[in-house]
Amino acid sequence: MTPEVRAVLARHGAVLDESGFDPRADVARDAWRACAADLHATGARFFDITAIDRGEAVELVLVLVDTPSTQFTLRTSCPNESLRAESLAGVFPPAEWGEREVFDLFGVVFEGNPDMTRILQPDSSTIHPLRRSFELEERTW
Amino acid sequence: MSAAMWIHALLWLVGLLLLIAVVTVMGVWWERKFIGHLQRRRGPLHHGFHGLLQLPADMVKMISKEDIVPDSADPWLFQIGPLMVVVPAIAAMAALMFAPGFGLLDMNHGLFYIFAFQTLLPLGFAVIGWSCASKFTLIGALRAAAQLISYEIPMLLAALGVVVAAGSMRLTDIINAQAGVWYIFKEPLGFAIFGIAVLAEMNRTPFDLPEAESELVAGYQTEYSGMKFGFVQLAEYSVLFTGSYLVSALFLGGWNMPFLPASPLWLLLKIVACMTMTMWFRGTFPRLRVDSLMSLSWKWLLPIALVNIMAVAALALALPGIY
Amino acid sequence: MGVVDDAEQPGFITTTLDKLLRWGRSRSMWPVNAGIACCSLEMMTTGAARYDFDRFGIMFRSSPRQADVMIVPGPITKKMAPIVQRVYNQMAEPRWVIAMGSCAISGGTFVDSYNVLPGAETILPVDIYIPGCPPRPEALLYGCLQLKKLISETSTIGSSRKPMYVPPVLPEEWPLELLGEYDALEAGAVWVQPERDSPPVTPLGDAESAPEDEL
Amino acid sequence: MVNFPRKGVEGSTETMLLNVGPQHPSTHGVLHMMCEISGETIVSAKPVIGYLHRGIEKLAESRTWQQDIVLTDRLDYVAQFSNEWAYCRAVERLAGIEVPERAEWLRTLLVEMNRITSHLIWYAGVTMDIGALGTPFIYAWVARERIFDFYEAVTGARVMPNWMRLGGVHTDIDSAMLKEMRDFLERDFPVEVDEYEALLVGNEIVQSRMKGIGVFSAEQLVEWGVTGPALRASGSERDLRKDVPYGVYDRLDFRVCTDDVGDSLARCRVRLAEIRESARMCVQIIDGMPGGDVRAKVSRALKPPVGDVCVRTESPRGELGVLVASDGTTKPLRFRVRSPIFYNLSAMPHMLPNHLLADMLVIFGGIDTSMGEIDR
Repeated sequence: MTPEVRAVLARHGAVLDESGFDPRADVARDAWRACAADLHATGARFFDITAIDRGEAVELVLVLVDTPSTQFTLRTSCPNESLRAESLAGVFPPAEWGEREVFDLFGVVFEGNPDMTRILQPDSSTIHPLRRSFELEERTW
Repeated sequence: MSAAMWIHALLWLVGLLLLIAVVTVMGVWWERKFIGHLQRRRGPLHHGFHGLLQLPADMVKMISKEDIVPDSADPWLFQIGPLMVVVPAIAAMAALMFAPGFGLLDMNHGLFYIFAFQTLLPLGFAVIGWSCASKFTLIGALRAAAQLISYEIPMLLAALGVVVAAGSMRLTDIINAQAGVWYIFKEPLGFAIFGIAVLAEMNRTPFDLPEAESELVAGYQTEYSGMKFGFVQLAEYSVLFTGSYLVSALFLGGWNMPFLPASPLWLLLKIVACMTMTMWFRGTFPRLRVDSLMSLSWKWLLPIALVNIMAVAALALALPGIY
Repeated sequence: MGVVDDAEQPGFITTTLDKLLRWGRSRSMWPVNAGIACCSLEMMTTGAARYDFDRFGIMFRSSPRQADVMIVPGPITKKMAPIVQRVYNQMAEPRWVIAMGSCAISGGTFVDSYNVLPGAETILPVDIYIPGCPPRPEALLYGCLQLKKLISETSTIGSSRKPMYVPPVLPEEWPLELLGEYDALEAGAVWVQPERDSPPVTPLGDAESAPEDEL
Repeated sequence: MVNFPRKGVEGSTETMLLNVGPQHPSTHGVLHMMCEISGETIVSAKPVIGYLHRGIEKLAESRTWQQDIVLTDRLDYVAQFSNEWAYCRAVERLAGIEVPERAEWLRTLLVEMNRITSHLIWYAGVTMDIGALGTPFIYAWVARERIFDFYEAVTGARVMPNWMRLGGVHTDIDSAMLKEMRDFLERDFPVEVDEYEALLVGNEIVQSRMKGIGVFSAEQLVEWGVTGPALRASGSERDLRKDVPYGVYDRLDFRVCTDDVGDSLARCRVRLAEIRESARMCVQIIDGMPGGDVRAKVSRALKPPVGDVCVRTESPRGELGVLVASDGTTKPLRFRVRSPIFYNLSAMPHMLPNHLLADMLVIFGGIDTSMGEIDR
C-alpha cells in the first residue's frame, strides 16, 4: 500500500485492517464514491467490483491495484433494508459492467449507473440468485 | 432458318446446359477436394469414388428441401431473384466458342455479348438482397452491386486492349490472332488487371465481400434455402466458368498451344487451371475490406487500365506487324 | 416432409424416388454453425484436419436456412432458449437435431442451476444424443454416422415424421426475451415442461432400432 | 428490450440497427453485439451477454471446496488449466496448504502449454474472421491436436481435464512423456509457428486489414479495464507472471512480450510472440523439473478459516482474479471469478465506434473472447 493510498483512506475515515491476506479498508457507504474517486486520483487501478452476501447485509468489495504487485480491497456494507450504493461508473469505466452484474446477482442498485439493467440473466428474471435467501431447487431425479 | 440450324442450336443448348451442370458439380467437388488437400485434410471421401457422388447427393437433398419464403420478404422478387442471376449467367455462355466454328453461335460481337449479360448480374444480386427484407442480405447485395459495377470498368478496359490488338470482338478472331504469341506476353499489364477484375466479378476470395461469411453470415444468399440456394450457386459457378473462359480466351491463347495443334482440349485445360487458381486463392487469402476494395478499383486498376489501353493503341499504331 | 404423404400403396416410382431422397439426404448433412459452449470446441476439432467432417460430406453452414442438422453443443440457458428455437425454426425441413454433450442431453454439470434448461429436448425434438463432457470428436463422428443411418432408414413416404414448428415457449415466469426493436417473435406462449422420471439419456444404440418401427 | 438508444449521425440519413449474434459465425460463442451502423460504419455498439450464464458462482456455493474444481474447468473452456490453477491458488492461500515443489512445476508446465493452445484458438478464430477460408484455422488445429494428445495422456481428458487438486495435481507426468513434450515443443512446434506467422502477419491482405485499425494507447486501455495481451500490445509491461511471480515463474527466464504500436496487427504479433515464449518456458520447466511428491495431504472435508482472499493470475486473456470467501464450513461462502474478458469486452463500446463493420471482427479478435468466462 502506497502512502498516498493510506492518506486517502485516512481522509475518508476508512477502517484499515491489514491482518488478512490483502489489506482491506472499510468505508461508510456515504464515502464510497468519494473515496474511490480519490483513490483513482492516486493512480490506483481498477481490478474488480463484486459483493459478498453476509446475511444481514451485502458487502460491496472493490479490488484495486495500487502498485503492479500489490492490491487492496475497499469495502462498504449495504444493509438488506436499503440495497443501494453510489455508482463508480463515472470513476472507473469498467465498473459499469461490474455493477450491473452485482445488481443482477445481488440486487444492489447503484445510483448513477447509466444502464442499471440485468446483464447476465434475462431481463424478465425476477430473482437475484447469489443472495443467501435464494435457494437452488432440489433436483427431482 | 433451316432444319439443320435448328438441330444445331438445340444440340448446343442441351450441350451447354449439360456443361453447366457438369461444371457446377465437378467444380464444387474439385473445390472441396482441392481446398481440403490444401488444408492437410482429405475433402469428400466416402461417398462414391473419392467423394465423387458427394455433389449429386447434395443436389438431391437441395431439391427436396423445404422452400422457405420469409413472411416479410417481397414474395415476387424473392421468387424471381435467383432467376435474375441464373439466366444472365447462363445466357452469357451462348457466345462461348470452343474451337473455330465449334460453338452455339459465332457472334460478330461475342465479347460484347458476354459482357452485356455479365453487367446484368448486379441487378439480380440487388434484387435478391432487397427482397429478403433481411439486413445481412441487404448489406451483401449493396456490396455486390458496388463491387461488380466498379470492377466492370477496369475489366472492360483491359479487354478493350485485346480487342484493339486483335481488331475484332469476335472470339474466334481474338483466339486465332494468338496462334503465334499469346496476349499475356504482349499485354501483361492488361492480363493482370483483367485477372484481378474478373476475380472480383466472380465474387471470389479475396473479393468475396458480398457473401462474407464471417461478417454477413452468408451475405445476399442468407435467406435462400433449398433449390433457390442451389440456383444461386449454379449462377456462381457459371460465372466462374465464363470468367475462366474469358481469361483463357483473351490472354492465354484459347485453343492454341505452342508446338501442338489447336484443340478444344487446351482451352478446357486452361479453364480448369484458371478455376483452380481461384480456388487456390480461396484457400489462402483472407478477404479485403470494403473500402480498400473500392480504392483498389478506382485508384489503381482504373488509371492503370487507361494507361494500358493507350499504350496498346500506340503500339498497335507504331508496330502494326507485331501488335 | 413426406414426398407423397397420403400414398397408401407406394408404387415403383415413388419408392425409387424415396430411395434416392433418403440416399441424398443422408449423405449431405450440413450442420448449422452454432457454437454454444465447450462442446463447440470439439465440434470445430471434428471439422479440422485430424477428423475432417468433410470426408462425410458434412460441412458447416452459417445460415440456418441452408442447414439440415442442428448440433446443440452446450447447455441451453433460459436466455438462449428462444434463440436456439428460433434458429431451429429458421431451418428448412427436413431437419434434425443432435444433442451434443451432457449439458445438451440433461443439463449436465449445470442441471441444478437456476438458469439452465434440463436438456435440449425440453425445447427441441432431438434425434441423436451424444454423451460426453465434451464428447470426443470420434464420438461426434459416430453420432453423425448414426444420424446418417437414421435418415437413410426414415422413409419419406407417409412418414410419421411431420414438419414441426417449435413455438417459442418459455415458462410463465420467464416471458420471451425480445432481441431488438425489429424482433418479430410474439410473447405469451405457454411453457410445457415434459414429464420425466429419469435422466433423458438415450444410448446411441437406440437410435439404430428406432426407425425400423416407422418403416 | 435492450437499453440501446440510437445515437444517430448528424446530417446523415437514418442509421440502421444490426444485431450480430448470438448465433453468428464470428462472435465466438453466444455473444450478441448490437451495432448501430450508418452505411457500413459503426456509430455505436453494445455487447449483450448472458446467453451462456450457467450460474457457476451459485453452483459453487452448493458444492464442497474440492468439487468446485470441476466447475472452474468450464469457466473459460479454452484455458482450462489457468482457471483451475487460479482457483486452487486462492483456496490454498486461504487454507494455508503447502504445495509440493514438483506440483508447482507441473502446474506451470501445463498452464504454459494451455496458453499455447488458447492462443492457437485465438489464431484460428481471428484468421477465420478476416475471411481466410479455414486454412490457417485448420493449420492451427494441427499443433493444437498434438498438445491435446499430451493433455489426454496426462489428465485423461481432452477438454475438461479436472487435473489440479487442492494441494497439488492429480497425476504425475513420467519422464518419457516429459521428453516427448520437450521434443515436440523444441523441434516441431517452432516450425509450425513460423508457418502460422507467415500466414497471418506475413500476408499483405492481413496487414492491410489490421495495420492502423483499432489503435489505442496504454492509458486508454488501462482506464477501460483492458488487461492481458491486448494491453501489452500498446506498450504496457503489465504481466502478473513478472509483477507478482507465482508458481515457478520467478525461476524461469522469460520476457514479457510487448509491442508499442497498439493496433490490431500489434496484438497479433504479441500473441504470436507469447506462443513462442511459452514454448520456450515449457522447455525450461521440463529441464528444471525436480522430483518428489505431486500432491499434499488435504482433508476431504476441508474447512478453510473464516476470511476471504483475492488472487490474481495471468490467464491467456488477461488478469484472472479469483475471490473466495469462507465462513469456516466445507462449502464456499462466495466464489467469484474476475474474468479478464468480461472487462475487456466492456471496453467494446469505446473501441468500436467509427470503425467499419469488417473492422469490428478484427478489433474483436484482438481481445480474444471466450463466452464461458464472460457469462459464467
